[in-house]
Amino acid sequence: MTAPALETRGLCKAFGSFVATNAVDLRIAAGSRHAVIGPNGAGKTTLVNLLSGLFRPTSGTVHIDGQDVTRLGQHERVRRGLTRTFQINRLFADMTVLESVAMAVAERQGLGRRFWKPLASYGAVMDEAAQLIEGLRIADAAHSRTRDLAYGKQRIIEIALALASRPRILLLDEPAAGIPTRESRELFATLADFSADTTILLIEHDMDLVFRFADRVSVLVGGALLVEDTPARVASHPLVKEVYLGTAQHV
Amino acid sequence: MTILFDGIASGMLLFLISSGLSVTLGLMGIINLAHGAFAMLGGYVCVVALDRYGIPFPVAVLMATLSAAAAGVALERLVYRRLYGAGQLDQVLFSIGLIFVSMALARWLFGPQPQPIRLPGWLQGQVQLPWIEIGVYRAFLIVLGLVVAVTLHRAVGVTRFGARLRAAVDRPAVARGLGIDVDRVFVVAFAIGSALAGLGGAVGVELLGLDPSFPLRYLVYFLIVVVVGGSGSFEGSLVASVLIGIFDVAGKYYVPQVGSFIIYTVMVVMLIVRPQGLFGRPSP
Amino acid sequence: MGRSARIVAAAFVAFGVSSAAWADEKPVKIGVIASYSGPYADYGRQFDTGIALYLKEHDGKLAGRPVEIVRKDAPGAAPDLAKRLAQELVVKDKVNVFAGLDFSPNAFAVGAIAKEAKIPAIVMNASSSAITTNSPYVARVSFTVEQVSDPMARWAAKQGIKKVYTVVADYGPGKDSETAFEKAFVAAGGTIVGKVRTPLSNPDFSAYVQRIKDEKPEAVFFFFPSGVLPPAFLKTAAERGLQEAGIKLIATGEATDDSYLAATGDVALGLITSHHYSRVHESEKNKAFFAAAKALAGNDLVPSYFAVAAYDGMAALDLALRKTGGDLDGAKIMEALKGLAFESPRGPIEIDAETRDIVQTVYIRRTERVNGELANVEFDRFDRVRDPGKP
Amino acid sequence: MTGVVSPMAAPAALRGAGAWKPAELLFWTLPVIGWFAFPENLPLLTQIAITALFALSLDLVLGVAGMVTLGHAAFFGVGAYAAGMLPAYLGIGDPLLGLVAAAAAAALAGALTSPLMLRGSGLSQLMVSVGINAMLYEAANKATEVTGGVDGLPGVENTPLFGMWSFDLYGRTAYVYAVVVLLLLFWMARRVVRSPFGVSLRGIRLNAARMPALGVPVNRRLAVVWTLAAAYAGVAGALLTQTTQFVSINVLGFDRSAEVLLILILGGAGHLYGALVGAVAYMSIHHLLADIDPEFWQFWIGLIFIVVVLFARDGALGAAARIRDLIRNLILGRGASR
Repeated sequence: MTAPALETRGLCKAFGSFVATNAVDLRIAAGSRHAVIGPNGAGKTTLVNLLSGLFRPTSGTVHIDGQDVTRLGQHERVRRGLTRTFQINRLFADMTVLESVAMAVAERQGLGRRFWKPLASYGAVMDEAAQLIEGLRIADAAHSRTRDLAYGKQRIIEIALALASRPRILLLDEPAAGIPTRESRELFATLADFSADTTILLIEHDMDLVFRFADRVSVLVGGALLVEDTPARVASHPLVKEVYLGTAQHV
Repeated sequence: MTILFDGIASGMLLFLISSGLSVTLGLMGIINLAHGAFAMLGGYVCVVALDRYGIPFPVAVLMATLSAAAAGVALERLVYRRLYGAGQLDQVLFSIGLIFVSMALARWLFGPQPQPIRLPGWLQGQVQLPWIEIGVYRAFLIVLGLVVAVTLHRAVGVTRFGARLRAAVDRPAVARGLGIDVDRVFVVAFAIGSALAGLGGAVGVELLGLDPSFPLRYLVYFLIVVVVGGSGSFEGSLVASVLIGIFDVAGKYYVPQVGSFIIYTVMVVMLIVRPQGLFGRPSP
Repeated sequence: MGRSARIVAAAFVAFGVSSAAWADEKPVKIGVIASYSGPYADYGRQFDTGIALYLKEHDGKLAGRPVEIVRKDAPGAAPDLAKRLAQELVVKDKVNVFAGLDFSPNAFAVGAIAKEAKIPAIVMNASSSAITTNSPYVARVSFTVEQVSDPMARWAAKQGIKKVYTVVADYGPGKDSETAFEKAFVAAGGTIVGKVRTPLSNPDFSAYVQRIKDEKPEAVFFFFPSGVLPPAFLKTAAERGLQEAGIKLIATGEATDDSYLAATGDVALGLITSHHYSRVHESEKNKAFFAAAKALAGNDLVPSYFAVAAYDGMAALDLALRKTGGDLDGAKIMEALKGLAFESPRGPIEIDAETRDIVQTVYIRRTERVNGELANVEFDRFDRVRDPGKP
Repeated sequence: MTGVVSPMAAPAALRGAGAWKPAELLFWTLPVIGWFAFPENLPLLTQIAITALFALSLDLVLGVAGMVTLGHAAFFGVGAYAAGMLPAYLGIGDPLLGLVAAAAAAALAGALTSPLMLRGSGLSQLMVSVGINAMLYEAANKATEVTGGVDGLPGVENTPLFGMWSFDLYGRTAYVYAVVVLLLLFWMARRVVRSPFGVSLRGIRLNAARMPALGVPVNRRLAVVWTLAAAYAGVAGALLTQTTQFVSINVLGFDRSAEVLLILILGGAGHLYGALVGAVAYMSIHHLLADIDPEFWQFWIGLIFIVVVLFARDGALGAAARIRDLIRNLILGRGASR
């Protein structure tokens, strides 16, 4: 059996006495679309931070394609094909869309240390960036400064930056947070187009989106994995209904 | 023993004079490099009151504190408030500009020479105990420093005002929504910061001297205290001040040839170990 | 660069000095480089006072020529700026003589220009020994740190003091003073029991003073630049009761600089210092000088050794120009300056023919109250002291 | 600017970004004009050019990469001393060799200090830089026998440039030399800033937290630019030593660090030209005021800082950009175009 694209073994993270992630064993098969759901404060974003390398775990390990990457930094995991988006936009306010995407593309192509020729003169970089922007249907904003764009557009750039590094494994931390339902549908449709071969781990609140998009769902409660199964079975799982869906209605 | 005492006293003075900066810079987040200008104002008011008008020392110190607070309020109303949204670099340029202007004004009014201060008799001299020699003024500084620390901790750390201030700084819009008069909170906080500067400046004249270049000469020391202590933390400022005071005095006593290396080395090492400062909140 | 620089040029036209008259009426142009701003701005004012007083007493003329003064601000130790200003004074203002020069680094830098442009530089304060050695176009009318430190050591030894602790500010002049004192004191049979160099920006002397007290020397010799440091040191020394513990305080005259003495206050009382000038120096010439300079300087400035040196610098230039018959050639002026001897408000002084450095009386003074004001009262002297730094 | 960006059109739109704009070319005629218009002020113009190079170096770290430093004189000083010690101790007086040695020494100092600078950010970083600067100053002060201390290092004498032009009293050689070095290093900086590496530095300044998620080793990049900027500062220091034939401890002074920071802010950080404009503006104003009012020029310059911040944020370039936008909008009648 081939190793899962992404795997954690006994992953724990404690902030002082507060345990945010508790012995999580997660296996995400290559090519799957795996959603992690859970109530607020369940430790979903902490999990993404641990997977992407922003946080070091208190104990436990993270593996990409069976290789232990626990000690690797974020940028090194990106080089191994693991990229993430952020729940709260982390963009480059004063750059144009094309510039920031081109920058991300250049980094993936390993050109980030080139210091002599202008970025704009790297044809392959610029073409790829332009294609990506067009594919995400934000071409009209290509030359606008990021800070001047509407929030929905910015959210797409957040994803564009991640896609620019052509990830094999993509961690999406609530990609549709804060944008209207109709737009989020489109967003997910685009995502599906772009990442047919990509392994995706998705954190999402919108259950409709999750059930439509994901093929596996894990439920995280209090930092620990409660259930992992197909969307349909998770939806009907009594425990899940109680802790998650029940709570969600109050949110 | 005496060295330890001197170190603590020296640290307390640092704390007194820097604590105001941990309000304006630490809590309010203004890069207020002109802090020393408020301290200098306090110093001059105190000296003039003592020397020219023979006003008793405690009253003179009070006057110094109040006038620095008044200057703080005036400047906050007129100019500082326009800087809250500005970039930090602009704040640097502005506050350095203010330092230059204040230095020129001080020179114009009082001349470039250092100002003499004559303490009342009850604050002079030394008390000889069997195992320690206590400078009366230094003891006074330690007591005053502790009083200020406790008061500040009570006033800003625990009360509703403190909570409002933090809310107003972190989320001004939200704070307004909650009915907090953000403008007023800022004025009051700035006044507190300036008043503390004035107080520190007034009681510092005896040890630091006072001349128009005061605001620049000690600028680095103020910043060291606030940054090493951790922005916005009085406890941090207090501990940092005392630590630096002790290291500095002990270093000068035991290894005098090293001189001012000590203070910078201590600072750099502390910041390498804890970049967010002793009591600072670690940034994620 | 264009627009801003043009504004600069416009200002020069507006505020600069026009060179109109020729022949015998052609003025002597003197470029004064000194601190006119910043913490040491008083130095510039002191120079101005001395220069203005001399000119006032001589109808604004030196050797019959009118005089033009061009002032340039080089605040504090700023050799790169001083050098540039000197270059400008040569190239643009076409000065005949450099003067002022309060800080040694600036004097070194200007000395190099003086040598290159063959324009005499009259040092009115900078006190580092090697300034006159480095440039043949420099003559000094002020003093050197060694020159005033050395007599203090000899005097202390004469009093039977055997063990001295030295405290100096940790920079060039401080080290020079320490070295000169130690050399002279050891030569006279004394011992240096400890020495310490304190940072220039030093808020707290308590540790150093405590250390001295614990070492129990017979005397402590200290050197700090005039300003905030001497009073801070004296206060701490008083607080710790050094004098009561039987430790004598001796220093160079910077500690009791006439212009800061009032501000230093009673802690200076009884302090023994060595220097070349005191405002209460007993002579008719000094009485007249001080009264006139005080009147000129205004209320907030007490004329000090800076003003005297500036006054003497003008006197030296006057005498030299008389010798050259008004010739402004730099080499000739330098020749004329060598070996000049005349009476200054501080007493007799001369410019050494070999080294172009000053030779003068160094006085030992005690800080006392005179007519209700603190003053340096001279009670002992060393005549014709040369700079011990010179071979 | 609406419509689809075709894969080809996008690069075309940006490809021109590397070309020199007319305004830039115009700017660089200023040194030539300066030569003819102020032949008697060449020493001042030389020091303006040197200060501009120093500010440019600061802009690389602060304006472009967002590293806060108030200790940049450390590297200026290392370069200045390297350029001074070469002739003083080794008898190597060639100015160009001096520049290379200074750049190398300062770069080494930069590389060694970069780990310290990368521990914290913001104020903490600022104070570490102050500490590094202060410790170097103290070290140079303690080693007066080697550095010459405040009185300056004796024996700093350079041979003529290319064996042909010696540094004359009028400062002609010095001026041309400084301006050419400035132009050359500016050209290089301009290229670096537009390169992928330079763009990634801007990315780090704008959002340091995102960059690792794009695969960027942030600290390594910052260490590189810190070292590069140190080398630039070192060359500026070397130019000062060589054009004044003098070096003393004040090259390491805290004042110098603070002044160059003010200059950069005054000019506007992050645009490279801000450093140049700031240096020209500050030094000219300073010179002018110091001549008019040697005693209180500081008051006026302080007032100018305050006014600039209150009425013209982001320095001279920021103000210029706003005026340009205003005029453009007036002429084109587009109102708020963005």
